[in-house]
Amino acid sequence: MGVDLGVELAGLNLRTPLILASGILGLSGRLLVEISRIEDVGAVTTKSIGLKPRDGYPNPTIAVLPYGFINSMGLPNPGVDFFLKELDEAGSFGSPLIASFYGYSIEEIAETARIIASHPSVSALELNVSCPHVSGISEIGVKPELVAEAVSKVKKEVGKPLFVKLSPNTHLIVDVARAAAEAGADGLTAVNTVKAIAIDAELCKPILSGVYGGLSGPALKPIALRCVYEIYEEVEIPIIGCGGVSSYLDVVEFILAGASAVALGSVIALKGIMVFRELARGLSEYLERKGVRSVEEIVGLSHR
Amino acid sequence: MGVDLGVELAGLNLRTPLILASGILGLSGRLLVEISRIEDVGAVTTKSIGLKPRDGYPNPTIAVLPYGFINSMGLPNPGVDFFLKELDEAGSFGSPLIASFYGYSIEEIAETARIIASHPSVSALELNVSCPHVSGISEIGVKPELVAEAVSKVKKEVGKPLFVKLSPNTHLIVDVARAAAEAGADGLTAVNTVKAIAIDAELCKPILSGVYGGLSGPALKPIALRCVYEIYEEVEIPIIGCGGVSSYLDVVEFILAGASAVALGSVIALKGIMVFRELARGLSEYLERKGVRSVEEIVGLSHR
Amino acid sequence: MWRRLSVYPIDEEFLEKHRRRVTSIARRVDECIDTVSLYVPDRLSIDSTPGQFLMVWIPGVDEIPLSISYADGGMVGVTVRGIGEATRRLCSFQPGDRIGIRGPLGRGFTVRKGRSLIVGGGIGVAPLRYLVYRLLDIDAEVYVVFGFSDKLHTIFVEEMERLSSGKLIEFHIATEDGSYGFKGTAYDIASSIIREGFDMVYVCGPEALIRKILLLCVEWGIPMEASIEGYMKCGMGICGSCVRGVYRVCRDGPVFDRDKLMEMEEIGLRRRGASGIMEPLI
Amino acid sequence: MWRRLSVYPIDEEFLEKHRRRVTSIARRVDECIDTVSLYVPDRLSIDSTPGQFLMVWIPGVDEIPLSISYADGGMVGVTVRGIGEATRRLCSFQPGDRIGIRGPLGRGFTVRKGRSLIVGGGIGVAPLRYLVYRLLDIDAEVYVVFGFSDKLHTIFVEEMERLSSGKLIEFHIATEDGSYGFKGTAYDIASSIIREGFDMVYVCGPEALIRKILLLCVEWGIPMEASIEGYMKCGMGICGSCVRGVYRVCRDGPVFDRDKLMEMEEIGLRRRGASGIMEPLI
Ligand SMILES: Cc1cc2nc3c(=O)[nH]c(=O)nc-3n(C[C@H](O)[C@H](O)[C@H](O)COP(=O)(O)OP(=O)(O)OC[C@H]3O[C@@H](n4cnc5c(N)ncnc54)[C@H](O)[C@@H]3O)c2cc1C
Ligand SMILES: Cc1cc2nc3c(=O)[nH]c(=O)nc-3n(C[C@H](O)[C@H](O)[C@H](O)COP(=O)(O)OP(=O)(O)OC[C@H]3O[C@@H](n4cnc5c(N)ncnc54)[C@H](O)[C@@H]3O)c2cc1C
Ligand SMILES: Cc1cc2nc3c(=O)[nH]c(=O)nc-3n(C[C@H](O)[C@H](O)[C@H](O)COP(=O)(O)O)c2cc1C
Ligand SMILES: Cc1cc2nc3c(=O)[nH]c(=O)nc-3n(C[C@H](O)[C@H](O)[C@H](O)COP(=O)(O)O)c2cc1C
Ligand code: FES
Ligand code: FES
Repeated sequence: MGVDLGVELAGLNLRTPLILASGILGLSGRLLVEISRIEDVGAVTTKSIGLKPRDGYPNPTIAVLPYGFINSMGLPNPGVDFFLKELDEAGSFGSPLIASFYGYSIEEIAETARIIASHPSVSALELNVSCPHVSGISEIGVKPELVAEAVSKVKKEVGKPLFVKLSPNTHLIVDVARAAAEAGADGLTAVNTVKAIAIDAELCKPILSGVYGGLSGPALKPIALRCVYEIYEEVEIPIIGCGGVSSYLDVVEFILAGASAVALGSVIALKGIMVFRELARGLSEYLERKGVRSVEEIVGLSHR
Repeated sequence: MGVDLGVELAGLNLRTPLILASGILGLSGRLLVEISRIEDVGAVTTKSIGLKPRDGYPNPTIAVLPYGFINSMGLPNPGVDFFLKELDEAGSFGSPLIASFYGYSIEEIAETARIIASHPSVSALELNVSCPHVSGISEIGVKPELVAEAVSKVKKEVGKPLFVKLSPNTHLIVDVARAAAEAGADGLTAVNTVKAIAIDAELCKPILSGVYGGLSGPALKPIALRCVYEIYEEVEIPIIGCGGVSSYLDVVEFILAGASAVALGSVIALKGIMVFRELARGLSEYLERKGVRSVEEIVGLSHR
Repeated sequence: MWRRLSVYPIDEEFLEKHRRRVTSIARRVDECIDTVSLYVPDRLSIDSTPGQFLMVWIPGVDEIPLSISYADGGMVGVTVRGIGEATRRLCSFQPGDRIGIRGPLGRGFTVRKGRSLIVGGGIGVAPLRYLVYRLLDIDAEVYVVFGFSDKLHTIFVEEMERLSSGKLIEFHIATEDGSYGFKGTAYDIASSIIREGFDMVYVCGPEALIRKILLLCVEWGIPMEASIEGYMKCGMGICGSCVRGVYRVCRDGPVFDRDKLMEMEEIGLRRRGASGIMEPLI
Repeated sequence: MWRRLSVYPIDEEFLEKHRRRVTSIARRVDECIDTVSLYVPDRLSIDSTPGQFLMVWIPGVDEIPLSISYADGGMVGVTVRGIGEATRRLCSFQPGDRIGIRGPLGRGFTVRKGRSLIVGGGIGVAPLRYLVYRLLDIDAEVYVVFGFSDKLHTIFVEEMERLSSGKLIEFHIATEDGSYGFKGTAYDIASSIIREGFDMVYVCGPEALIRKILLLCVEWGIPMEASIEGYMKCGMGICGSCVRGVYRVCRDGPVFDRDKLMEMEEIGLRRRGASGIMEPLI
């Protein structure tokens, strides 16, 4: 019953094109394993991991709007060393594990990649150069030449597929995407959050302790969809669409725009982890209704 | 009853800090005059006018989302010559008229500015270098040096206050703002729409005939607010906040972020032109509640 | 609760009306050599008023305003004359072909009991056909005058004649070349019967016709409403493209009363085109 | 209609709970040398369950989770022990000072009739005080055991003694140094009376205490629930910061039953800090 949702993504075999986005429940190895085993989960992504631990910003780190969230977590993470130990004890994954990571310099990026990729549980890497609220990260992500350099350095040391997670905060997104692809990236994740703030009119103060945060959720969707569409026009490597997916129709739209898979974040706060099931079912029924036999058949279809 | 809402904005005296945004009902001289005479309207802005007439894109030119619009009008406008005739017959304005204009080159920008500014009804100019869906426009707006050149050329020829309307689609927004200010701009309008698309999952096609459009409305607000906040930190000239204002609280937030005035667009589709009254009343009551005697007292207050 | 939180004016009706509903044509009727009625299932149009319009999306081509010419039993109909790219493409559409619709939009006619005179010219009869049925629903006394260029371009005439022979309406028809009915224009007939006294005159058609009836109604002091056109883009009252006088045709109209039509000072004379430039209508 | 359109799961309750409500402190009560109860007016907390918490924003400082220790008549109360920057600042707050709150969040205790044993240690008594009242509302049989380090750090003891002398609850108190009540710990008392048979044991306090009671209840086969802590950031179940075992304390907890607490394998032993690194609890 329904269409098989399996996709091949930069060499990874996914049961469904639905991926857990980075930073969403991705700190605990055990929980990641648990989620990776849910039938409708195609892959899971870790929180972005750095060379050293980071506490992130003091609270408040998130603001809720009727049409999305603004988060300013500040990349809290236990650092590579602890995280690998966490993975050691986590058990075996039911679907591919994509390890998200970051670094403040090309060297640090390469070193972090090498360490994380060495873990057998890690199927692929995702380079986060697009976090809008930690300085030193997104500055790299808006410079095509720096991203290219980082990608080729990482690819020289690491055999596993590498995705680059792009920032929607720059007019150069397609240039960055192209530079990453030409430097050897295996795929792109589009997009991270849009830089935003929230102000409390009663206190006359910014709400988030980091002041700036990243907008996710439905408000981001039309922007993220544009980014995927734009990149698909110019770049050949596969794209993981991300931003505001809340229903199976959003999933369909991202795939039609050119995404080979789709990552879910904010929606999980509202619908819970079982949203994977709902979206998989909706997508499968959609494909059946359209008489399509695989997800791949409709990737980028809106460009034709 | 209530606090007087008058503000001084780059030499213009506004009864209220509430401005009709560019592209909103701003094609008809008679209608602009009518709106400018409404008690709570601080100023009105014209549709962006170019040297030559433009039909804009074929329909569909707008997509409605639950949290905003994506428009891809394609800058339809009758061109300067016709527009000045329109103003000749329009009657006299009840509040300042800001003429929005654009050009595909520095020369064209300067020439268009000179012609429009010559009309006695025009109180100030707003240079649109930020329309995300017409090629040749936003390309200028992401280059600080080009914007600086355009501004100084215009200021050399035109005595009236000049605002530059900024794009949120670039990581260089503060640089562009600074360049504009240093080149002599009298104020900044932040922001224009964010580049976005909408896809119809049934037809598997982009909805807008121009494919790309600009996201406005509530979804844009946290981004626009961030832009104003960011610019206010670095640049001294006054800012007109714009993007998703729907309630008096939004107005307050923009002012706290650093806006000296606020422009209204999409909300007019939902609340009608009488929204000016609602927001003015709300703002005035807020100031009274806070024991503040003028709008100016709270401009940028969230930075302290 | 949501409203309080969102501080955004969530007008559910607005949002639902403006979401494009992609739907398949259920029925097609050729009305005359260049005019076709198309029917699609639609729930929202059940509550429409005659004079309201739909924005009809012809994918890959254009999205154009078309008056509702029929709405009943969950079906909505439009009647389109092929005069340019979009309308001709639409006239070629067959059952099963897909269009997108937004609406019903704008303000329609005041449907009121009494002696009403309906005057239509050419494709302008589209909204008036729907109006006739709604007036009959409330037992109004309905006089219908339709005018066309010639017999080959007549629309809804059989239908009106059927209503007329059933004594439901009084129906007059004129063609300019006399090939059917009275030789002359709808104005000629209307101006001759208007002195019989009417509570309301409804008009749609070429603006020259609207203008003449308008001046006549002003002269005779008869309440009058007309559906007029403006160049529609957003269809929701923000872009300003459709403005005539100080009114937005898409939101404040397309139906306006006598006083507003007079106030516009431009009916029958000029109208903005796609760029906003005012173009002469004759 | 909105839901159908938006295709976004608008959970009004979720949204309203997570919007920060800035409000002024209405009442402050000093509970002991380092602990203060603060009361603010709040409509949403009327429907809270004991064990649920608020995220309390101390502007310019931090936002921290605090259990609801009181909710009645449109007022909600939290009881906070000053142990670090945020809690000390909060302890210095006076009526009129402003805080922001989100909540009530998480899953609270199962409020059920029967013989219940409530065991609290230190500041852990905060949610238990609210629980006592809710259990009394449904006429449960309530045994309360509180333990503190010494007399200077006792909280809600007078209040419990009043309930006890009114025969509403049976109350036991221990201090480690014997300066008030029984000399020993809450565990000592609880373990001695637990054999009397209870339908439910509720615990909150230091994790060492929770662990010991947990093992005891497993041994005796008694249903048990405890409110535990995790490092809270988002408070809405997406950031993963508060996860213990495979559960989110903010959303799946902070109250968990015996089986889940056992499954976590870490209660009383270790917990993640701000960075996500697992830190030993002793
Ligand atoms: C409220 C309203 C109701 C209408 N109802 C009907 C109807 O029931 N049946 C019918 O056949 N026609 C109706 N029209 C007219 C119809 O919209 C135009 O004939 C159609 O848009 C022409 O498109 P085209 O591509 O075929 O022609 P084009 O060659 O593009 O243009 C032909 C004429 O149509 C005008 N036009 C083009 N696009 C638009 C637009 N978006 N908005 C307004 N005018 C436009 C042009 O200015 C020109 O005058 C109505 C118009 C309005 C404003
Ligand atoms: C569900 C829950 C309910 C709680 N209820 C109460 C209560 O009713 N009364 C009370 O006094 N305390 C309560 N706490 C504990 C309280 O949140 C911490 O004491 C407080 O956060 C410490 O902040 P600080 O800045 O004063 O101390 P710090 O010096 O910053 O830290 C002291 C300790 O508190 C922990 N802590 C700091 N921030 C957080 C955070 N955001 N989330 C969780 N732990 C944190 C640290 O890890 C450390 O162990 C509760 C905690 C949780 C998780
Ligand atoms: C709380 C939170 C934490 C996040 N942390 C990360 C992160 O560590 N690394 C990263 O690349 N993206 C992170 N993101 C961004 C998401 O992965 C995703 O790109 C973004 O939220 C848009 O998707 P959504 O709208 O489905 O949430 C985070 C998002 C949220 C809401
Ligand atoms: C239909 C429409 C047309 C617009 N046309 C213009 C324009 O011509 N020039 C311009 O600078 N901005 C234009 N804008 C952008 C608005 O002026 C404003 O910057 C944007 O809509 C954000 O504000 P809002 O969220 O209040 O609508 C247009 C916006 C809309 C919705
Ligand atoms: S069509 Fe845009 S205002 Fe009427
Ligand atoms: S605090 Fe973020 S998941 Fe619990």
